[in-house]
Amino acid sequence: MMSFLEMGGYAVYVWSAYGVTLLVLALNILTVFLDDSKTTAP
Amino acid sequence: MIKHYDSLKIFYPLAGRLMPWFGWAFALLGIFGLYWGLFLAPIDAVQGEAYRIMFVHVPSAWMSLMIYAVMTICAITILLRRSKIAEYWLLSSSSIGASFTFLTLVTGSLWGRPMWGTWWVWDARLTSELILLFVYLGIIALGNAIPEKRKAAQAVSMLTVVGSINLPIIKFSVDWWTTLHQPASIFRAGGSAIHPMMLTALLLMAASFTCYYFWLILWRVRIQIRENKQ
Amino acid sequence: MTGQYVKIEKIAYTYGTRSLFSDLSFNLPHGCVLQIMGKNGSGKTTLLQLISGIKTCQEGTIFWDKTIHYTYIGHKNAIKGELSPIENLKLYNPSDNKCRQALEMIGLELRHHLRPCYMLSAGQQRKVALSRLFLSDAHVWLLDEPFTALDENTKNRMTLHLEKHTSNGGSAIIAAHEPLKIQKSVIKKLVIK
Amino acid sequence: MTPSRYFIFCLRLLLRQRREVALPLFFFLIVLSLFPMVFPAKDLPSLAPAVLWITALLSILLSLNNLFREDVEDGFLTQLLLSPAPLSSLIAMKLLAHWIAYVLPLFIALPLFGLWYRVPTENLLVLASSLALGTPSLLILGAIAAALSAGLKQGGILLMLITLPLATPILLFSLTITDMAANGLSYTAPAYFLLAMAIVSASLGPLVISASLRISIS
Repeated sequence: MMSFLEMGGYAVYVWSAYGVTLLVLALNILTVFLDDSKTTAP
Repeated sequence: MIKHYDSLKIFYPLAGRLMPWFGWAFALLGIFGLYWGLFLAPIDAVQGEAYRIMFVHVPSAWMSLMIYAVMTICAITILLRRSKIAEYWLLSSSSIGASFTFLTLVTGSLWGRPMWGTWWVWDARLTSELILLFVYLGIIALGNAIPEKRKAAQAVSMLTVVGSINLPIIKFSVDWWTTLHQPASIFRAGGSAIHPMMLTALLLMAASFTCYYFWLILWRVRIQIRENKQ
Repeated sequence: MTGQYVKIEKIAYTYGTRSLFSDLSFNLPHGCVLQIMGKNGSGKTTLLQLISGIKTCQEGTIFWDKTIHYTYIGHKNAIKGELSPIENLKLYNPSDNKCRQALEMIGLELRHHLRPCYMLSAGQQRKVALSRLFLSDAHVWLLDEPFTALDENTKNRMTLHLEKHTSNGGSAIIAAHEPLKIQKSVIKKLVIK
Repeated sequence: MTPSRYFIFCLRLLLRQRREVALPLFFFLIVLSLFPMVFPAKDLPSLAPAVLWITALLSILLSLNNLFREDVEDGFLTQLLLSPAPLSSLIAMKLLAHWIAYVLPLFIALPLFGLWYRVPTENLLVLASSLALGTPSLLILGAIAAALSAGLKQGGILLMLITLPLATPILLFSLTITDMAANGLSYTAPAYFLLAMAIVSASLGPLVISASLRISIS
């Protein structure tokens, strides 16, 4: 498991790349969700 | 020809039913894609594990162009025949497209750092992607600058169509310019004979991102329809 | 379409979420002045812009008699401050004396004819804009509150010219509050709520 | 209102506004003068083409800022839209007058630029020809953005933001010309590209601009 996490020494780059991707996708979902609740709230 | 209002009445529930399908498809395909890419795909001879960034970098690059293509289709329909759905679709797509372009640039530089030793190289692909990001920002800026929704959609459609004519020319001129000044880029991971495992991982991730886009865009368009009905 | 310059059928226009008018129909026969009345913001200017084609309405259709041409004069004068009245008018009619005649008929003193328009007062600039009506042979005039900022003398000149225009078959659509001082038979009124 | 009369009208107007018309030229000269101050003399000839083109790009886009803004504010654009003459030919005339008033002076400033940057005359001629080939499509591209951002607040910056990414090919093709010329290669290929772009934008540009004006006016 440990060797998987290390990613052959490139862990920082690989995991930050996947991390940023997840973050940006999640942010988009969040903004849409906020807009959605704003319109149905009143 | 369906009257404007009816097309909205049909679209709204249809989009509602399709949304969960796209949402789940995004999640499942994503999980499979990650599993394939991170576990099953073999280590690359040249780059070791670092090449696995490709499984988010390349699909994001495809998405940044695919979304622009979809926006161009919406833009043409808006200019030829005013359709409310296309207007909402176009205005809502630009931010998702910009996000994927931004992702391509960030993952590209994260991949470039171990390979080239620097975070950024004016390589043909990255440069064209950067220009595409600025085109997206221009589209978002124009859309926000016009208060009235319908007029904003028409102005953005015109800019999108003009942009779509220019994008191939931009790609060509950047490629020509960089070959004059830069060494060939290393993005041809594993050359043309890409390992089948890698290819399936790539396709799974691309399909997952596409479903993500359609899930989000249908959701956004429904919100716009509801907002304008009040 | 015989005898009609413009036919408007069931047009509707909403600005944002506010519907200005809907299901509005009327037509403009030859030799008639249609006065559009209504309080500020009721959509008089928008209606004029729809008829002239600057704006397109969401519903309904506007039929123009293709063989004629029309002149639109809006709130803004559409004249260039750096150029003189003559130079502004020469765009619409190349002959100098025709332009000079038009400026005289609207009552602009000779000394103003060659000086840049930014030196003129608002009323004088309005005269330069309206003098185009003495220059063009347009069948239909579309005028947006032409009489505000005009002195009595100029109003009379305009009314006289309007009467001459309608007597030989021309028409006009005028958005204006105050009653027009021409024979009642020619006028048709349209009030927008 | 016929295109030829409108062309004379625009030229006369630009002549009367010569103080404003000269501003982009001053901007062009000032920015050009900054680089020789800060760079060592030996680097200037190699920097010259890129600096010239980027500065010309910015001054032209600056000049386009009020291309339609003034006509929107004084109601003149409505008259253009409603005139019997085809709007695209009127727009073409206006762009031609704009090119003469704003872009031609940049060519007149070229000898001074050659002096500052120690550019030999034959390179200067190549630079001038790349400017002549590239500026029409740049002007038309910028005019499309000017039409779309005519009535808007922050229109000037918006115009820059929209046009610059789309103008990169013009910049790169022109600099390829000067690059190849400097290395003694034949630069016909990029020149043909610029020419093709100029022809396409000259024919399609006015149509797109008139459609954009109708959108921003409606």
